[in-house]
Amino acid sequence: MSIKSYRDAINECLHQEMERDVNVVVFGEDVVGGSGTEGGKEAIGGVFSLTAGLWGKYGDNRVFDTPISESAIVGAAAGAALAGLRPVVEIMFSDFFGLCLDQMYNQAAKFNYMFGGGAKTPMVVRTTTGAGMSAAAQHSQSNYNWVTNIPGMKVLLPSNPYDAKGLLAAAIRGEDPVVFYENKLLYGIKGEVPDDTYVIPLGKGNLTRQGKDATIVAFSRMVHIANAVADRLAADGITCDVIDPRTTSPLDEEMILESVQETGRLIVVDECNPRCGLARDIAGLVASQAFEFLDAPIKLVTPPHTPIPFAPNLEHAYLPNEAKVEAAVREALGGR
Amino acid sequence: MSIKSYRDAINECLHQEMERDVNVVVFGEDVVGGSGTEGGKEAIGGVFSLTAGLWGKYGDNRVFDTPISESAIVGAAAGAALAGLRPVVEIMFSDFFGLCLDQMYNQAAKFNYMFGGGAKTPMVVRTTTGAGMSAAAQHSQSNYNWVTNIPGMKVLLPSNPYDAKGLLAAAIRGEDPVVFYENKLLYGIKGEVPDDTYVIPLGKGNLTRQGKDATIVAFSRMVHIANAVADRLAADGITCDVIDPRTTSPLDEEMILESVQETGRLIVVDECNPRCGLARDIAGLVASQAFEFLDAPIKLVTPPHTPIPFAPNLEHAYLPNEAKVEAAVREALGGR
Amino acid sequence: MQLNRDQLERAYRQMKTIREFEERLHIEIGLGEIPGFTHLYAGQEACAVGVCEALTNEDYIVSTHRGHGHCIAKGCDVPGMMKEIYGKAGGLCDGKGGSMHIADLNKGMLGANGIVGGGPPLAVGAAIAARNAGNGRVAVAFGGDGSCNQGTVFEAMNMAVVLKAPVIFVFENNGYSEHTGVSYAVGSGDISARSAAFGMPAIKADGSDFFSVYEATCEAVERARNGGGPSSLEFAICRYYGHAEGEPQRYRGKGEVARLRETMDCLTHFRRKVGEAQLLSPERLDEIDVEVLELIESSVQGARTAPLPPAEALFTNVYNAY
Amino acid sequence: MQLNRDQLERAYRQMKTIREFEERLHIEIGLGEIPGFTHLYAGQEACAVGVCEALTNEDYIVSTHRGHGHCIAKGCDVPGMMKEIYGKAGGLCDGKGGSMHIADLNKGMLGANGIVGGGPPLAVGAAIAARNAGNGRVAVAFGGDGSCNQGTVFEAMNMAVVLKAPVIFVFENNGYSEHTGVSYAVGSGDISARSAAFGMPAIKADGSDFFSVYEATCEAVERARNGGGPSSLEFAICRYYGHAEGEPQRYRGKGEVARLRETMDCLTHFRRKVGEAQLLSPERLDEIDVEVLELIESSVQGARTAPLPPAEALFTNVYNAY
Ligand SMILES: Cc1ncc(C[n+]2csc(CCOP(=O)(O)OP(=O)(O)O)c2C)c(N)n1
Ligand SMILES: Cc1ncc(C[n+]2csc(CCOP(=O)(O)OP(=O)(O)O)c2C)c(N)n1
Ligand SMILES: [Mg+2]
Ligand SMILES: [Mg+2]
Repeated sequence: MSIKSYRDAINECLHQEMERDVNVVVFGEDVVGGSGTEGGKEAIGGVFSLTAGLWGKYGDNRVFDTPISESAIVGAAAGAALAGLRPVVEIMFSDFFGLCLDQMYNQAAKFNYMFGGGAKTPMVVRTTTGAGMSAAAQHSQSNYNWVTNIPGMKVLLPSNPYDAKGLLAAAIRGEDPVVFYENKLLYGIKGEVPDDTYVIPLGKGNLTRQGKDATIVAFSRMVHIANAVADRLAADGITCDVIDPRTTSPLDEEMILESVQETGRLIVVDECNPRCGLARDIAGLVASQAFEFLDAPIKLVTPPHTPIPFAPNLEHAYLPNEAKVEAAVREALGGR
Repeated sequence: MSIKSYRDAINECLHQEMERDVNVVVFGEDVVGGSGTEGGKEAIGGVFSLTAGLWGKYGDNRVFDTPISESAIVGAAAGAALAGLRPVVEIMFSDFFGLCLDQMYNQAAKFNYMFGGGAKTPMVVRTTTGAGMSAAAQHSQSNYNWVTNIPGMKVLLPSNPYDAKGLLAAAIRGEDPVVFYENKLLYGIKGEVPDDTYVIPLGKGNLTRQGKDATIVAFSRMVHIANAVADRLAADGITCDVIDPRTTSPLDEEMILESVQETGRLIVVDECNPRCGLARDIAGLVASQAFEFLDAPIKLVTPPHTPIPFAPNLEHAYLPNEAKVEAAVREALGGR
Repeated sequence: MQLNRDQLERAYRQMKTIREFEERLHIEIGLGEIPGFTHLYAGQEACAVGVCEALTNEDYIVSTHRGHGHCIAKGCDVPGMMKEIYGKAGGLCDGKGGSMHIADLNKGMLGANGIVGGGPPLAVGAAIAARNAGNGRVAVAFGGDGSCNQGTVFEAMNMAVVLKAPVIFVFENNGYSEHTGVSYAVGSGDISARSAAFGMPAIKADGSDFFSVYEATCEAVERARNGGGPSSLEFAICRYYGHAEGEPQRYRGKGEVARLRETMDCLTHFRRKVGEAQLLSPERLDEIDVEVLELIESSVQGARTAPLPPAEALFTNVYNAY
Repeated sequence: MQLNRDQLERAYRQMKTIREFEERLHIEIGLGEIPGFTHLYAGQEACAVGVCEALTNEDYIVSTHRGHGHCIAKGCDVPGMMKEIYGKAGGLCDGKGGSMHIADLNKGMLGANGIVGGGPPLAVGAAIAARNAGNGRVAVAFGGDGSCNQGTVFEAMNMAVVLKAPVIFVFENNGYSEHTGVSYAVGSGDISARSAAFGMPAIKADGSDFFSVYEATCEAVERARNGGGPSSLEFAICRYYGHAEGEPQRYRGKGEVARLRETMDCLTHFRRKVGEAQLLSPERLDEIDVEVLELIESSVQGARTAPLPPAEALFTNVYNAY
């Protein structure tokens, strides 16, 4: 056990899984970096450095750069998975999914069903998500709701280094296609991470705070906001369950429903745009399956129905933050 | 006023709008049909015959076939719209959006925002939606939830010939990008449609049945199921509001919330897969904004979280139907 | 690349099986027996069979919406295919895929595909797996003339070149993508030249001649197996039926199909060639014809009488593990 | 195609403005003044300016993530650009777009684009609008060597040929897509040959020479205006800074950038050429240099002191009408 960053936890996981299983391969744009240059390969080691060192250890066949061809990257992953590999590919920003979603939506996610079983498609699409870096409208989006909607896809949203390593390992060792959303703003955060490999089962949420007055469900970076608010409210004598579902598909419905049964109040904090996003998804789940336990309107904290503005002050206003979440919790508690 | 099919209402609208405004152009795969063949152009007139007769009247520059290049089709529409045209393009099946969503998501929908205003992108992507034809997993899907999620896109789901014509006209005359989802199973249904042009404002729902015991919100073909159930229940003395929102973005939230305030019960019927689909979206809306009026758990009738099977008996089991909706309404009413 | 008697018989049997399978489906669809959209392969048999005869059972193919021929040529079970297309239990995909998604992973048949251009990226991936395993397998991506305008196909070709992946891109140029002519939709009109511009050898051949197809494919397969990377093959062929069943084909020339059947038929060509070269006797071929017809008949009967998929099949196979 | 004195001065002024704009941004970014991701165009000026000098104000361009140069060359307001990149009120996009989405529709500049390959389909559409209006306008799609592997770009090229749309595809080949070399990522290595295979004329020229760029573009523009359809232009050029600011460029050769600045600089070339031909005096060019530096300085001061966008700007411009 030692303190590692979210970035390093992911990188370590990739190293260990490649070491463990020769069928694990990594490819994508600039995951090696320097291919075809004078500086030479691994001159850079991945745009966000998540894949650093892999090529040096595992070589050309198992770690390689691709042209800028998102459809072919995801499609090649799906085909390679059908043929026995366990590809872990990188789509630099999930904002680019509009170019390559078909290979997840109509291909990888459906093989097993369309073919009547027997099709294993163990592939992981690693990608980045989230606003807060002034990366503007096309490099900041949260679209895990789309992929969550697709039967057959598993969707992972690690919020901390420990989860990042354990969820990624589970994804790589599973038999289903997975999208693994890395929050760009979390790359630098640190936490305890075992040096050995371990697996976090998919579909098991994490109760990061325990309380009795309200349930806060939060995803990815929003978990940190929710935790901070819960801690602050605790000082005021208001205690909350904070649930980090960790995976949106499969979803730990049980943990959410059980918590709401205890607290009677639900606040969902999510970075997707509001319509058909995760906040309303969770609200719909609870309003249909635990309605009788609810004591107050469900509160949803999301960005507004707008693209993501560039100017930092506007982006700040766009994003959920502690003040907004705290206000929502207090409102759910009738203004306490 | 005369009786027209949904198909003919759309075709008539296209003819009238092209007549009205020289900037309206129509293109897509096989929208003329027969380009580059011995049989000659318009030998066919659109795969589902929606564009029949347009080329003959408006000629090569305004009505043309394209190669199989969904990204370029939608992108060309967006670029043409920025440059003054009003393109109405066809993507044969919305199942293909995974190939071309980028041009809606990152381009057309965001121009006006990213450019700080002044960008008009009047374009309509006509496409088909819906299961029930044994068209299997890749030609039957409902993904309007994805597009509803995108700020800047308007999303239209006509459920009858009258709405089809009026909504399409509104889309063509507006200044924003629109996706117009035609339900394949509705092409043949008939209804009263004025011969003259008219516009249905976007964001205004249609109360297709009036009642006091429950509110049923249903989309596209599901509206017919909801109406049939409402009629049947009325014979038993149970009356329902049935709301056809007609457009999912903008959404007539007011109509839904007001109805629930009266009835206290909500059933949503939708053909999207359940996670992050429209059913949970509407449920989330109501559970957060009209919670205090709800007298019972919200009931959601959707397909299961599976791809769409080919075999007709399985596809039938997959789809919402009258029996499932009736059961949901009765459950919402506590078993009445 | 010399074909022995067994191979020739197999090739003929497969071509004939495809033909009769499709001719029979044409009738069954007319009778309303088959649900959904069906795209018939009749007329193009020499292409599927010529290509697959150059492959082993272990090699991979990815197919298109027009996939029955590729399936049969790759050795898929014919009665199982028929059940699948009827949407019945015991079908190749338990009735859950249907004509557009028919597949048999055990035969290296990675699926028909309802998405034009969906397959080629998959083939690149399968080829990478083969390259890494060093098992000498190759992956064939079938596609039509229309598919060659889809961005995914270009991406796949470029990526295959970059990665020196053992992929063979086969373009079956039947002159039409749905109701649009190839001369309209393909800028430059030359599919092979487009492939070549990505940096791979590109060959054109007569797709109605089994032997030309086979030879061109052997060359590409050998190159791929030897680490020489991808190739592109373009075969000129003819489609006998409409794009999908039920489509009136008004875009075709007067008498075009009759003329093609008369002059370009791959089965007729094959019979003439093996007859002239005295490789197979007409009597033997006639025997095969009879056997094929029996197989088709029994497959149809089997499909008709097969039970529907069980209700719980709706919920299975979504994930391998949840 | 003879350039008069005014044109030459404008060309030099624009190239110099781009250069100084980017050199200054490099410094400002280092100081932490600029939010977000910024891709500098320094080194490639002759390409943007050579192309845009062949266009009118009414013609369209679509740009890339590396869009400042294209903006300036198309005549966008420099202080407004600077404010935009600083994320300030009064920016070209009111601070809502930033470097990657900078645009000015009134100048026919349809936007920088954060999506590699996002622009070319838009250019095809703008060209169709021009074709239909019969206004003789053309649309230029700028792209890099890396973008030429994106499926959307191939689709756009094919569609432009099919529709005979007046589009010019400009590939600025600076040898790198992010940290990957062109020789690795582009199968065949020959971007122009790939364009040509779609059935359009494709020309290569030295992108560091304003005059070569201008001439090649004039030819393509003339063809497009006269109904001759699309063309492809590939310009070899050099990027002086990292892919995005803050990136250490370890993939570049030792001393590569210094050598390029020394030997391939477009401003130096231009000065030498117009000097040798006695078209513009060094003194006049020096005057322009001073004016440009003043403009950049005042633009930076203007951007620094400009107010933030008002809070309500978050909610505006999502739709034209709801
Ligand atoms: C992405 C996508 N676009 C459009 C279609 C509709 N479609 C199915 S087949 C086809 C034509 C394909 O033509 P070609 O590649 O020549 O194959 P052929 O039908 O001639 O075998 C089209 C447009 C589709 N299935 N997928
Ligand atoms: C669809 C997409 N994929 C990847 C990226 C990340 N990215 C931004 S620029 C770039 C390289 C582009 O190279 P090139 O086209 O040569 O342009 P240059 O940067 O050299 O100007 C990449 C991979 C992106 N923005 N969009
Ligand atoms: Mg074809
Ligand atoms: Mg480059």
